[in-house]
Formats: sequence, structure tokens, C-alpha cells
Amino acid sequence: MQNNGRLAGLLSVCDESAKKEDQNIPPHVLIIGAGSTGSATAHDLALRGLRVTVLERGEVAFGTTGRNHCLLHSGGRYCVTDQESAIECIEENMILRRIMPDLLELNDGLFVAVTEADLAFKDRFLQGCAACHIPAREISVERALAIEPFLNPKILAAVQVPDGVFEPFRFCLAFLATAQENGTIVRTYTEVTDLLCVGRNVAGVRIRDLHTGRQEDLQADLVVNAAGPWAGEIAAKAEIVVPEVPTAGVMVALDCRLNNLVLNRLNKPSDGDIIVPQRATSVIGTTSWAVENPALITIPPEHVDRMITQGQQLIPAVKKVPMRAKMAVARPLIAKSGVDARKLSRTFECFDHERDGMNGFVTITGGKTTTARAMAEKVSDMVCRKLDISAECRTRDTLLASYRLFFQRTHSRTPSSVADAGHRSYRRSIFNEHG
Amino acid sequence: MKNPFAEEPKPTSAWLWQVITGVGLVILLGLHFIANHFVAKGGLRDFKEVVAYLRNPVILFLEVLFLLCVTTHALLGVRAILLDFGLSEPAERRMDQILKTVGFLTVGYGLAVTWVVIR
Amino acid sequence: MSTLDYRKVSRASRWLDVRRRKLGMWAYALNRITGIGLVVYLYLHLVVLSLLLRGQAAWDFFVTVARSPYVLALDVILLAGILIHGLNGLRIAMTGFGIGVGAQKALFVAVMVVSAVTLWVATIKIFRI
Amino acid sequence: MNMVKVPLQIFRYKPGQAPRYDTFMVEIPDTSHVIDAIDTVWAIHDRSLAFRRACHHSSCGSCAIRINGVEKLPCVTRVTDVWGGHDPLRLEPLRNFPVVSDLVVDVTGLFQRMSAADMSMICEAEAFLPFTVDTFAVAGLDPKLVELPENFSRFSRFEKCIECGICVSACPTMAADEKFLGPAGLAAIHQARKKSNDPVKVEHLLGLADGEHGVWRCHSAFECTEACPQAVDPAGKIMALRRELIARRFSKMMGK
Repeated sequence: MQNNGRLAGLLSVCDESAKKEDQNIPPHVLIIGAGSTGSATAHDLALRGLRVTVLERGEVAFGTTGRNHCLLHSGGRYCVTDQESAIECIEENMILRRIMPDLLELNDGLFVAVTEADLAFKDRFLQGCAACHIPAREISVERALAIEPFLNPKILAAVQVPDGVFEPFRFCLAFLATAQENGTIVRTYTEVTDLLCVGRNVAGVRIRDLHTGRQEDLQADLVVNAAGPWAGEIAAKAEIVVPEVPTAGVMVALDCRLNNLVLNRLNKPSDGDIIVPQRATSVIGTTSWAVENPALITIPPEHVDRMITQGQQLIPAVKKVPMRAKMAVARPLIAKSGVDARKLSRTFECFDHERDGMNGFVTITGGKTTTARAMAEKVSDMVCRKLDISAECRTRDTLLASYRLFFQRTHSRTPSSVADAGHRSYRRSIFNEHG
Repeated sequence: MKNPFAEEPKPTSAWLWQVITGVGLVILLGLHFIANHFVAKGGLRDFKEVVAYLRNPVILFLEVLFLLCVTTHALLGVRAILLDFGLSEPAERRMDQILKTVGFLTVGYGLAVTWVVIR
Repeated sequence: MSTLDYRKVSRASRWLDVRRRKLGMWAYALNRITGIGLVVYLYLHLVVLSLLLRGQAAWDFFVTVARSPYVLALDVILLAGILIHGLNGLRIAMTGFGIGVGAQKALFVAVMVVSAVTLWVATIKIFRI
Repeated sequence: MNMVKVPLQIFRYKPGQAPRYDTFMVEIPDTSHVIDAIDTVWAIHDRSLAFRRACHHSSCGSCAIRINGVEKLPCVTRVTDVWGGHDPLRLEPLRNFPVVSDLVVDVTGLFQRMSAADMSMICEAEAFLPFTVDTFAVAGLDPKLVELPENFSRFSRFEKCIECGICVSACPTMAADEKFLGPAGLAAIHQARKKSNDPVKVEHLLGLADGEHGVWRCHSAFECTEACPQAVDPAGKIMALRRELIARRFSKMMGK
């Protein structure tokens, strides 16, 4: 937190914000993080007519969102253990089908019973789906095996639900491209180094442009912290604690696609109980353990092995196929004392840090990519309330722009002059040695 | 920002001509080679033989066709290489004009030599 | 935002850079090199033909020179260029019409083998004349 | 888990500065992929290193770079497969794109070409597995025909092409001709043309490809197909377009 020594700069920042209010210019909201939450929030706020700037220290979807499981949840996965999340999932699932029809692979999902215990879970599962309004229906084992030839032939039951598959990178690009259309500025490779506080008010952020190395102060009427598992790190700059448990999960991508539909074990969520098909691969997931540093997760080899063994329960052929990739990333789960990481709710929460004595600063965390739009709606409602703006959320029915427009809009933001800077000298340059 | 790739360009036949002349060359050059260097005694005709050879109308026709093909093919090839220098539109147009002129001069020269010889 | 556009570094010579590239790229580079060689030869050839205009003595003198083993060795190089360019050209034409696209590498190997064999036979013939 | 120390020689460029190479020594598990090595540089050694990454499993196409001079997706390239064990592993941005910063290139041109073809990311899938027959053969599995579920008229799939730009970087013609539609763009036109039943749209798509900087500009080096990590076979698609355009021209000549 910066309080002293930079007053001159901050005063001018405040002057500027006062001036803007005079001229009836809409308030300026800074969003930290261009993952699914930040991207959807930018889109929501831009639609409500606010001036929005998104700051991201890497590329879009550089953190948690990029490496997620790509599962468009029907909610079936949580319909017994976490119905709040399940209801969110099915609602958002249906909305996303409307607003990004070109970015979803919609082949449904199957929950299959492999063991007697799974079979015993079936009735609770169907009841859970009904309670959460998830259109689920049981199909015969023969039918399931006809759709999925590589499915374990020993399965005892199968339930079909409206799961789907998205692609996280383009998911975010589509939201951001639409936000850009509505005036949002997206600054990637821009790291937030500090929150600028005036009294008990966050008045802006200090950033470092990682392309130029230049430092800059940006004024904001409100700062939205959507940094995922790094939200705690950002909030700490204002001496605020966000109760987050960065919880990593390992996923294993196979060298070919073994299933048409998303395949789940018909049971409570556990390790390696889901295989999501994507493009040319099938991705087995996941495990769950709390990590210290979400930026650098070492993948425990035994987790990878567990994915392969567990995956074989669903598709025996998993053991025959070479591994294409393995990845792990930290989910930003919200901590509850005494609750194990796997059992923490996958729902999201919006923190107005006014209650921590710091105004102009909110954190949105938790949740899943499937529910990113709902998270954006909730945090945008909070932002508008705080800024005293009455504007309805319009993201439920707004068709998103093409993700392909994003880079064009990002790179043409400042007039570009093609530089040939030292193009000859780089061949001869002395290599700088590091670490 | 307008998408510069969304407009239909002017169709071109350069590649097709390159292939047609190329295939023509394989045949004609084969004949040219066999007739001038393998059938001919000692691998080359002397002056009298050349004159007699070219006075055969079939041979004359094939040799003229060969000249046309080889010139077109060579200059289209040169053009493809020059295009790789990333020329501007006006430079491209000028290049086309120059290559056309060179082409006409080459063919004209070849015909002139032939005419003088068989006259 | 200023960007580094290092296309300009080696724009026109990129086609020659076959380092770590696959067979198709070698075929392309080879086709260009032989192509350039043949254009140069074409114009040399046309210049030589002007000797026909100077009458019998000039041409027949050239014919004697051309029969010297040194010139015949150059002819072998020329023939190599023609064979590679011609046969590879047929390969490009074929693939361009959608024929044998999947076998382009095998076709290139075939082109080179046929060229080599033909060149060998032709060389023997050239020097026996 | 065995750790290895791998020297990385990374191309660095920041606006207004001369490009250079930096060498980093990273310690990573020997089963790591190249993207893990880059992540380690970013997490431990230098936060100013600009690179792209998202999915880590060859689905987003964002991370494509050149590894030891060859275009690859670092997320599915194992370090031990490309590193000789002694010389630094050289990481450079893709060619034929303007470099924005370090390993990040401006892919606007590629995305514009893809937009021009208006190719959607979702396609109708064949009703059989697998996606690629070859990998199935490797695994000793049979591709099987699949019965569509009652409530399905078709399966959908994401397109094979992940718009990574690898083919554009590998293409020797792309290096020379800024206006060239390029392998990805032409393959997209071919794909969109295959999907469309609308004669006007098909005519437009073929028209797009039929220019000086379209299919005719390709020099048949087949580098795109060699480099493509997703078996899109752009060169094959260019040849198919040529064939169609020639056929169309001849049938027009015949007065049809």
C-alpha cells in the first residue's frame, strides 16, 4: 500500500477524476486479470456503459482459465454434493449456448456407473439433477456403448446430461473482443505492482508495462480484483486478506480422442473421474491439493499415474494411448475453516472490501469458467451499486463478437510503426547470462 | 478496421501458364535435345546441317513453339522470384511491363535469327 | 506499439534457407536454383546462336570448341539442371492438380533417382560421341 | 522424478531496443514439456519475459514458437525430445509475424485471413472415432463407427486448425509476400468452402483464393503440412483448391 511520498501524483489523479465527473463522463473501472472472470466482467460493465480497462500481466487466459478442463458443466457433477453450484452451472450452460454458439462443442455428457457403489448413487444423482433442473435421463448400457465404443463394457448404468466442451482461450477472447467493441481497453503484459490508496480509498493502480518496462499510474473510480488464485496477492497490497485456498489439479491429455461425449463417474467428485474430449485429445482429470505458489506448480508424478489408472475405469483403452501433455493449475477456491480442498464449494463469492475498511475495491473469486458470466453479473451489480449507477445486466442475451477481432483491436490500440530496430545487430549481440 | 483479405482479387492464370509451358518444354526440350545433340553426328550440327534442319517446316514449327514456351516459362519463373522481393503495386506493374518487353525482344530475336538462317 | 518486423531482414532469400527444413523445401530451393541457372543458360544460348548470323565459318568453329571435353563437362551440368528442374516441375504440376499430394516426398526422391540414372547414361553417351 | 538443468537461449525483444538472446539455466523434471521450462523462467528468473500460453495441451494454439529453429507447440514438445543435452535450447518467436515483445508475435494478420474465410471453429464431426486414424493405429485400436444418440442429428467438433500460426511461420512464400493468403488462410477457405452449400458463398470463397496472392502464389514446398501440429495438411488443401479452380476455369471455357 502506498500512502506517503506520492501525494503529488495522487492529487493530480484525484483532480482528474473530479474533472471527469464534472463532464459527465462515465466512471472508470479497472479490472485486474483477463481470465474468464475478468473478461466476462469487462464485457458486462462495458455493456452497462462504464469505461473499463482490463490489466493482465500475461496473455489472455494466462493463468487458471487457460489450463482448465474445458468442461461446460451441466451441473451434474455437483448436483448431489453442492447444489448451489449445480444450479449456477445449468443456468449458465444454457445462457452460454445462446451467446457463444460458435465456441461450444455440444455433444452432452454421460455419467456412468462402474461399480455397485456407483450404481447405488444413481437414484441420488437423478434426484439431485431433478432438484437442480438439470435435464438428465438414463440411457441403456447398450446405447451408451454404441455411442461410446471405447467405454468400459462392464458399466452398470449411464445417465445423459447436457455437458459440453468449450475452449478457454477463445472463450475469454470473445468476451474481451465484445468489450473492446464497447470501448474497453485491454492491456495485456501489464503487471499491477501496487494499489494506490488515498486514505481508505483505492484510487488507482501502479502498473508496469512488461513490453516497455515503463511504470505508470492509472486512475480508477473502482478496482475489480479478478486475479483468480492471485487475488489474495493483489488484495494484500491494500493490506486486505482474501480467504482463498489456491488448490491445484492435475490433468492428463492423451494423444488421441477416445470419447465423443464428456464421460463422468456416476458418483461424488473424486480424482480422475472425468474424461473431457477436446479437439484431437481426451483430457483426464483431476486431482486436488492446496498449493503455496500458484505461479509454479510441480506436477507430482503419482498424480499423473492416478489419472491414468482411474481413467481406465471409464475407458480401458486409456492405457494403450500415449500421453500428449500433462498440466496443473491452481483453482481459486474460497476457504472455509476445517474443510478439505476437494469438498470446498466450487461456487464464487464477491467481496466488497468496504467491510475491510477499504472503499473502491472489490474482489471476485472462486467459481468456474462455466459460471464466469454469472460471476461477472454479480460483481458488476456490486460495482454499479457502489458507483451509484442504475444499469441492468444485458449479458444474458448479447451475442458475443468474433474472438478473432481481439488481437487486431489490441495491437492497433496505439498507432503502430513497424520498427526494424537493430534487426541486423541481433545476430551479433553478446548473450546476456542469467541465473 | 477493414479486413484487407476479405475482397476478391483479380483472378490470375500465371501459374497455369507456367505449368502448360513447363509440360510443353519437357516434351519439346526432349525432342530438341534428341534431334540436335543425340541424333546429330558428333552431338552438334554444323552450319549446313542446321540450315537444312530448320528448313523442314515441321521442325521449324516445333522450334518456334519451343522458343515461345521457353521464353514464357523462363520469364514467369523470373517473375515469381522477383515477386518475393515484396514489391509495391506500381513496382509490380512496372516489372510486368519490363518482363513482357524482354519476352517480346527474346522471341523477336529468336525468330530473326531463324529467318536469317533459313532464308 | 512498435513491433519488430524481421521479415525484412532476409525477405527475398528466405527460400534459400533450408536449414532444419524438410524434403519439400529442399525440392523448392533446388528447383529455384536450377531455374535461375537455366534462365542464364537460355540467354547465353541465344547469344551463341547469333554466331549463325556470322556465317558458316563462325558456327563451325564454335561446333569444334563445343566438342572439347571441357565444354562437354559443362553440358553434363546443364543436363543435370534440366533433368532436375523438368522432372521436379512435373511433380509440382501433378501435385498442383491434386495428384499425388500425399506422396510428394516419395515423388521427389523418384525425381532425383530418375535424374541421376538418366544423367549417368547421358554422360556416358556425351563423352563417347 | 529426476530433475535436469536445461540451458534455454531465448530471443528477447522489447520495443525500441535491439533484439538479443538471453540464456537462462532452469531446473525442471525430466518429463517436462518445453512450456514448463518457459514457465519456470517466468516464475523464477524473469517476470518480464513475454510469451503466450493457455491450455497446455495443444488446443488453444497460443504458445507456438520456434524451438531450435523449428516451429513447434512447446506445450506438447518434451524437453528431452528436442534438447541435445549440451547446447542451449534455442527458443525464438514465430517467423513471418511482427514481433511484439520477446516470444509474442502479432497474429492480427493470421486472424484477419481466417475471418476472411469466415471459417467457424465448430464443425460437424464424422460419426466415427477416432479423430486421427494414425494415432489409433499406433495405439493398436480400431476406429469404430458410432451410432448417433436419438436426440442427435450430428456430433459437433472443434476444428482441427487451432490457428497457432505455425504453418505461416514455416512457409517460405509467406516470408516474402505479405499479401499471400498463406497456408492457414487457404486451408480455412477450403474448409469453409467444404462446409457451405450456398453457391454464392462458394463462388466468393473460391474467388478469394483465385488471385496472384492466393493459391497460385504457393511454391509447393509443403513446409506447412510438415510443420502443422494438428494434421490440417494446408498444402493438400491448397492443391485441392487449385484443382477445383482449374476445373472451374476449364468448364467456363467450355461455355458452361
